Amino acid sequence: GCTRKSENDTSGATTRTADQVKIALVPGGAHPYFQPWKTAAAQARSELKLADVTFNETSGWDQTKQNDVVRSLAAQGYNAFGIFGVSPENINASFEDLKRQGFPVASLASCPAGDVNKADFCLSTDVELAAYKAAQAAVQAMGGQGNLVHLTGNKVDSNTQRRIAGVQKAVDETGGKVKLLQTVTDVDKDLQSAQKAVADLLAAKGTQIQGIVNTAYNPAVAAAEGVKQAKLPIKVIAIDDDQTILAGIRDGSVAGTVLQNPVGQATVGAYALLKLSEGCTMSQPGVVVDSGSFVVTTANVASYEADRSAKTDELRKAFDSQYLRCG
Amino acid sequence: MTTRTAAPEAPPSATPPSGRPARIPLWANPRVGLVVLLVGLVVLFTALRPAFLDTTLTLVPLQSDISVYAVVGLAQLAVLSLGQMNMAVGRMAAMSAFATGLAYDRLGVPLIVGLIIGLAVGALLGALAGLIISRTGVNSFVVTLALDFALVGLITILYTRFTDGVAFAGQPAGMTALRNDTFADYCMGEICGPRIPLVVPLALAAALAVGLLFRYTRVGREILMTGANSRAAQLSGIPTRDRVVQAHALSGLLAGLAGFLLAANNGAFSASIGDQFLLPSFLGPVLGGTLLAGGAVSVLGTVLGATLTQVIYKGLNLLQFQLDQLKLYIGLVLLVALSLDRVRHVVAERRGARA
Amino acid sequence: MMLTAENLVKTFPGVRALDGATLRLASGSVHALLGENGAGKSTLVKILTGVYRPDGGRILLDDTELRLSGPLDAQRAGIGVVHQERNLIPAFSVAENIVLHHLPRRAGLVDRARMRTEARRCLDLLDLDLDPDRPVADLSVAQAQLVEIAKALSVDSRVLLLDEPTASLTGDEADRLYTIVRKLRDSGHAVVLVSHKLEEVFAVADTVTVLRDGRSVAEAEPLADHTQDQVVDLMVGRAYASVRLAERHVDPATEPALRLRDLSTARGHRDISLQVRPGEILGLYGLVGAGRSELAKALLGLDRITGGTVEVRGRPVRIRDVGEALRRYRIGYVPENRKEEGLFLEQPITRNIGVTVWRRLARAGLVTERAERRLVAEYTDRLGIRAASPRQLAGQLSGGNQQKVSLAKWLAARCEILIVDEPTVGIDVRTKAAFHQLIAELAESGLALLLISSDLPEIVTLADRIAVLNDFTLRGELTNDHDYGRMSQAIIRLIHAGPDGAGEERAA
Amino acid sequence: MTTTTARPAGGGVRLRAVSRRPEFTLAVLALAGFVALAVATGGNLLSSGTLGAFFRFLAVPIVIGLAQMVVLAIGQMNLSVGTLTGLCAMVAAWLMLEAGLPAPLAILGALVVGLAAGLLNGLLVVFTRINGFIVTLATMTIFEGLRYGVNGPDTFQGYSAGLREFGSASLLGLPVVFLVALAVAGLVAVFFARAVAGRQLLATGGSPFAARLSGVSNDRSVVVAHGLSGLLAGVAAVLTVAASGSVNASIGDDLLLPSFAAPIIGGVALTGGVVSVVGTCLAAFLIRLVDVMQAQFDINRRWIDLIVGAVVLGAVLLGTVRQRLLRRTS
Ligand SMILES: Nc1ncnc2c1ncn2[C@@H]1O[C@H](COP(=O)(O)OP(=O)(O)OP(=O)(O)O)[C@@H](O)[C@H]1O
Ligand SMILES: Nc1ncnc2c1ncn2[C@@H]1O[C@H](COP(=O)(O)OP(=O)(O)OP(=O)(O)O)[C@@H](O)[C@H]1O
Ligand SMILES: [Mg+2]
Ligand SMILES: [Mg+2]
Repeated sequence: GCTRKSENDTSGATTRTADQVKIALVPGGAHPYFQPWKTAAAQARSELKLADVTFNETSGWDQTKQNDVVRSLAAQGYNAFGIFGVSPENINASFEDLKRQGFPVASLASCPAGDVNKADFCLSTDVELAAYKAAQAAVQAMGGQGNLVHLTGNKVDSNTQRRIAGVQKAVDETGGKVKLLQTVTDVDKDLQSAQKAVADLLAAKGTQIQGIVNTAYNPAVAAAEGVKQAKLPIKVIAIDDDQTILAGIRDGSVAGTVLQNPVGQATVGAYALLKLSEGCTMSQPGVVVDSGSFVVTTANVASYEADRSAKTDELRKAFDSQYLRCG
Repeated sequence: MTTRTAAPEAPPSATPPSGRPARIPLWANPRVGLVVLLVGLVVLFTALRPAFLDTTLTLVPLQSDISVYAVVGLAQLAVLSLGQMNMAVGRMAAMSAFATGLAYDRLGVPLIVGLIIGLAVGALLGALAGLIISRTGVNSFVVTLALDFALVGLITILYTRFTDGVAFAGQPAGMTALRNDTFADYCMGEICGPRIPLVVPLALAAALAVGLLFRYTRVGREILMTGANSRAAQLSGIPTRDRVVQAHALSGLLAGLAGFLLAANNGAFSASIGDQFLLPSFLGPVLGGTLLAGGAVSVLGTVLGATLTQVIYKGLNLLQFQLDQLKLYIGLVLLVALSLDRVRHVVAERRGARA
Repeated sequence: MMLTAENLVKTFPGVRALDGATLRLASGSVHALLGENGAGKSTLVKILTGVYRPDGGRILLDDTELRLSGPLDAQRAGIGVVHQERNLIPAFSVAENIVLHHLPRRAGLVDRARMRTEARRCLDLLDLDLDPDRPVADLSVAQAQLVEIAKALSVDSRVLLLDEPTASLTGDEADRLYTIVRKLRDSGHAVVLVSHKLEEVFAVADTVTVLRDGRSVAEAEPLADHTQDQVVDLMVGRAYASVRLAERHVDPATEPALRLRDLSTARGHRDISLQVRPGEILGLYGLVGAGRSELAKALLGLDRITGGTVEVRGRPVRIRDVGEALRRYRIGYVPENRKEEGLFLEQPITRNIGVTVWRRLARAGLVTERAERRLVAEYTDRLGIRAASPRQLAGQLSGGNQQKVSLAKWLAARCEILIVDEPTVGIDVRTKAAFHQLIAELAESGLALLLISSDLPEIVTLADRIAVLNDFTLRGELTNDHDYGRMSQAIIRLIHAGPDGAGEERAA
Repeated sequence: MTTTTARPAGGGVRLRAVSRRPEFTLAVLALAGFVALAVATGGNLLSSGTLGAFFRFLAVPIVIGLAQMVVLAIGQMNLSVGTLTGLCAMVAAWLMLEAGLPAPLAILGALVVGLAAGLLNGLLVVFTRINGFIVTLATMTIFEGLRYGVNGPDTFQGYSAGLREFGSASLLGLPVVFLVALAVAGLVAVFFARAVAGRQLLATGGSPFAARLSGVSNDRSVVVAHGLSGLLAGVAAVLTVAASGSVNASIGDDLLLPSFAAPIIGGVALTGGVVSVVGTCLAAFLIRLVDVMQAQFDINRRWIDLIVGAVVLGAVLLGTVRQRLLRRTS
């Protein structure tokens, strides 16, 4: 009869030395958020004396394409992967593929949906916490009362759901003083839709709104610009530290922003991937690690980078002492 | 009675009035041109990146991808036969995948039953488009574009309602095998199969069935005749409206199959299935020599066209181009491939004229 | 002025359309260009008007060589043309269509006033009372044809080429056109007339060139030197002999195969009663636009029937579509417009004929090419369809052979009742005769035939009885005694008599 | 209902002729929709802020609809309008920020890029004889690559203050960008109604064979149509840059479907030969109404997609049914 070959071909983790390790950092597509990965990658390569670290953003926000990109990289000899999964729902399958071939895999900047992470570890912003902090910052900027609007991305994305929950939590904590007037989803696809949505929103309810909290990039840019143009006294909390947003904070049109830690994700991720290649194992496979989030306002716009480097160092230590088991 | 008429016509001469060559020369066959181009590209990519011939990491996934996009191309081909378009192929695939996922999630049906349910949903959606087109006479482009819009909304609404996010968490038994295994994993005693992914036969079967349909069955031939000249078809006793509905239903069904194959390849029934189907759905058939005018299709050409696009994509990926260059080169290579066919055509016509 | 085309050669993929054709035109004469279908007449016309570039030969205008790189060059050289194909933009107005090739402009914009004046002038030449602002899409076929002619006249031309200009005109309209042609000749124009209607040709033309297989077999000979028969001999390349169509006898008591009782349709037909028996040909005559094709289409379920009944072999029926007409009632329809309605031009002959019989050919649901080719061979033999191979595309066939293919699919489907609509429009004399014989044979073999035709000689030749339709009403029915003079007069009288007068003309 | 075909002179007849045009249905729908929304929002729609936002974001949809329409006029399609708009916008911003050119030159640059890209599309169609749909599918990918190549994923911001002022300025309560779009629409209308080149384009679309026999160069029409389409995409890009204040490589991604929706709802036939500038503008207006409704009533965007799909289909069906009824009664 016909039999299935037994599942014995899971290559046991081959150990490699640093000069054999080629790390690929694969974001979900082109996005400003990932740009720091490029320099972080180059830096990790020289600091850790790795064979190569590459950055490939050609996935185009399509899981099929990303799988293809990852496989092509593997065929090219890359043997450790840090991946931002395009679709958190089926990225675990891709992680398993890579694991089966004996490659260490990190889920960077986003964790798979559900409670299971099939990558070795996930190093990502705790998006719910970040959104919570952002909303808190907004509440504070609004003087603790008024109407808040939340602008965010793809509604049917588990991360968006987490962000909505985070904002809701912060609003609930005000005990009704701040009302979440509206949550506008699906405005992150392209800048112009975001601009249009913000203009329409401000036109419809501008005078009732005291604060806008953004948890996606395009709406953040659009809201900062839109509020400035409409000359409304609305406090905008943006996301990330794109030049346009930092400029906004400096000129006061943006009340604050919530930073994530892309550099930390890339450098610490690369470090851990190297350790795994050298033979370390995860003490808790699939562990989810928060890479940190930081509220930046005019007060600390000059100094936030220090906090972030501190967090990165702390993360690396935590991996050494806590998450990795070497030896 | 007498009437002034000319002599009865001479018996039909065996020799044609014009010496038209009965067969097109082999080199002028568009499929042959495609194969040559394909081989050339494979040689080029292999020379630049030997990893192109890596079985596990390149060739096996390449076969899976070709399977998906060949079926996507066939889904478009089914309506190109009519001279119409299906702008909603991707969304029909997504709806079909949703149905399969839902059937498993709620009823726990086995894989094959889920597949059948999915295909039925795809076919129904296609039939709906066909019905609107044939009853109202509104252009297929408009109808399917509008349907696409409506379905984008509907799909996400449905996924939000029936799942936690954009995908069904569970997977029917067999999905993982379909995704990961090749026939090499199945052995009869010592003899194992070739390194061909399990999804390939599904796509091959679809291609064969579509080829058979258009070549040998009455319905398929009548669809083509409707595409060639709908008025003449109607006046020849073909129920043209039914044929339009059937061709669109077939398109929906094949879109559903493509969605299923993609879900198997990607590992989940999710809302994003089919997002990227539209462009490849046209490239496969058009590169394969199927015109947008209707009345003629090439199934083999479509499979070759899909293969060509996937090989291009894979090769460029291996060359590790950055996003801007990647897009640029894909567009350029496609333009060249399309123009080559045109050059071949012109040369063939010149030669034919001189013959 | 002399326009000369010498030794023109033109090859299409697989077809040598012109193979050393020569045409000499002198001003002040009407020149007939004759030939069988596919002889190359239209190709010659298109080369002279810059639509095609010749592969060989040259064109001289008064001894200087003329190089035409496009239709505009020909217009500048003073050559106006009415092509065989319709050539108007439906959405544009009459005026704009007429002057499209030289839109009067002012600062890059169309000067509408001048456009209208110019169009008016051309329409007046034809005594045509048409609103220049009407969209062409609203015109009848005949009106559109007249606009085409006005358009040709709008070119300030010394040469006018008319490729079958009267194919869709009534006798009156054709007469009016020929009056203008004569006027143009008298004012020094050279006019080329391509037509299959030899009576008309002989009535207006002075000289004749005959093309056969792309070669001129007679060059600019005075037409007066020839009889019609001689010209036909030249066209065909063989001695001409007349044939007799066998006499047919149909028992009047036979049950009609098809019978209409007081039929009214949504298109406007009122109370039409007709019947055809097996073995009989009923001619349905009328002027263009009389509603005959519409009647046939209503019968086939393509238009709504609002009153009366259709009976097939004695039983009242309701036909929904052509498929049902064919399969349940064995009725077939050969449409008048073969290129648009009868054929699949881009498909091989096999499929064009096989389309009606796949259901029968299918074994286990599959139709093999072999079975199809066998069946098609049977009918290509029987009808004498000349083709390079059964795989040849229908669009590559000559007009006559195309028409035969269009007919063959219904014979293959074993029809018992056949409606044939204008079967010989644009078909040369020889093929036409062959066609007539074929139709007569079909009747003899027991088919019931309804022959729709605007060609009086044709209908008098073939029909057993002739029904006359005008303005969507039946004006009467005559028994055909095959005497052309008497029948034609009777028919014309029926058409011009009001509906009231119809009763007394109705023959038993 | 009377169905006389006689034409007594007088305003009544002209009124009826107008009411029979397909645009009339749209005008009535647009007006009704606007009034209904104004009432439903308790007049908020008519406040100057809302009205300003409404018309400012109507400018680009109108121009982009026209960019598609000119190609539909010859029976082809231009799938690259959206990405081309994005490319032109990025080029304009790049010229100001990186090349340091003044705004007028940057605007000119964007228009030139649009025109050149459009001409390229047209020439490719003419020389390869490949269907325009397929050619623009390929060039769309190329423009996408170029658009990304200008500045990667990052956003351009803070370019010419004058241009941004122009983008947010109003004249008589209407945004200047909208007035520019209307002026462009007027020019396109005149082009098709009166210009010789425009008429020739429509002749090609209506019947390429007949047009050729009348001395119209179909190849030239194809190049002109695609070139004009590219130029209009350039105009849309300039309006985007002016009105939005910041642009990045995602600009244009939301334009492809609306570019078809506006002319198609507006009554432009896909087979070519028929255009309707008024219809296209009205259709863009209708779609914008749906947008604003979404913002005013906080409707889930997914429902909006569903609604827009249904509206497109409904409007087209209504148009067909109406035309059929009119034909029957006349
Ligand atoms: N565009 C074309 N492509 C291929 N073959 C063509 C083309 N035009 C004409 N032919 C072929 O050239 C030959 C001459 O055609 P042409 O139209 O000149 O004949 P004709 O004398 O005008 O016939 P008819 O009396 O039927 O109008 C025919 O065999 C025809 O099939
Ligand atoms: N598709 C159509 N739409 C609207 N009117 C039509 C259409 N086809 C024909 N007509 C009109 O219907 C009337 C009758 O048409 P038709 O020309 O078929 O009559 P006929 O007696 O068959 O004449 P013939 O066959 O000689 O042309 C004409 O006035 C014609 O203009
Ligand atoms: Mg001819
Ligand atoms: Mg008729």
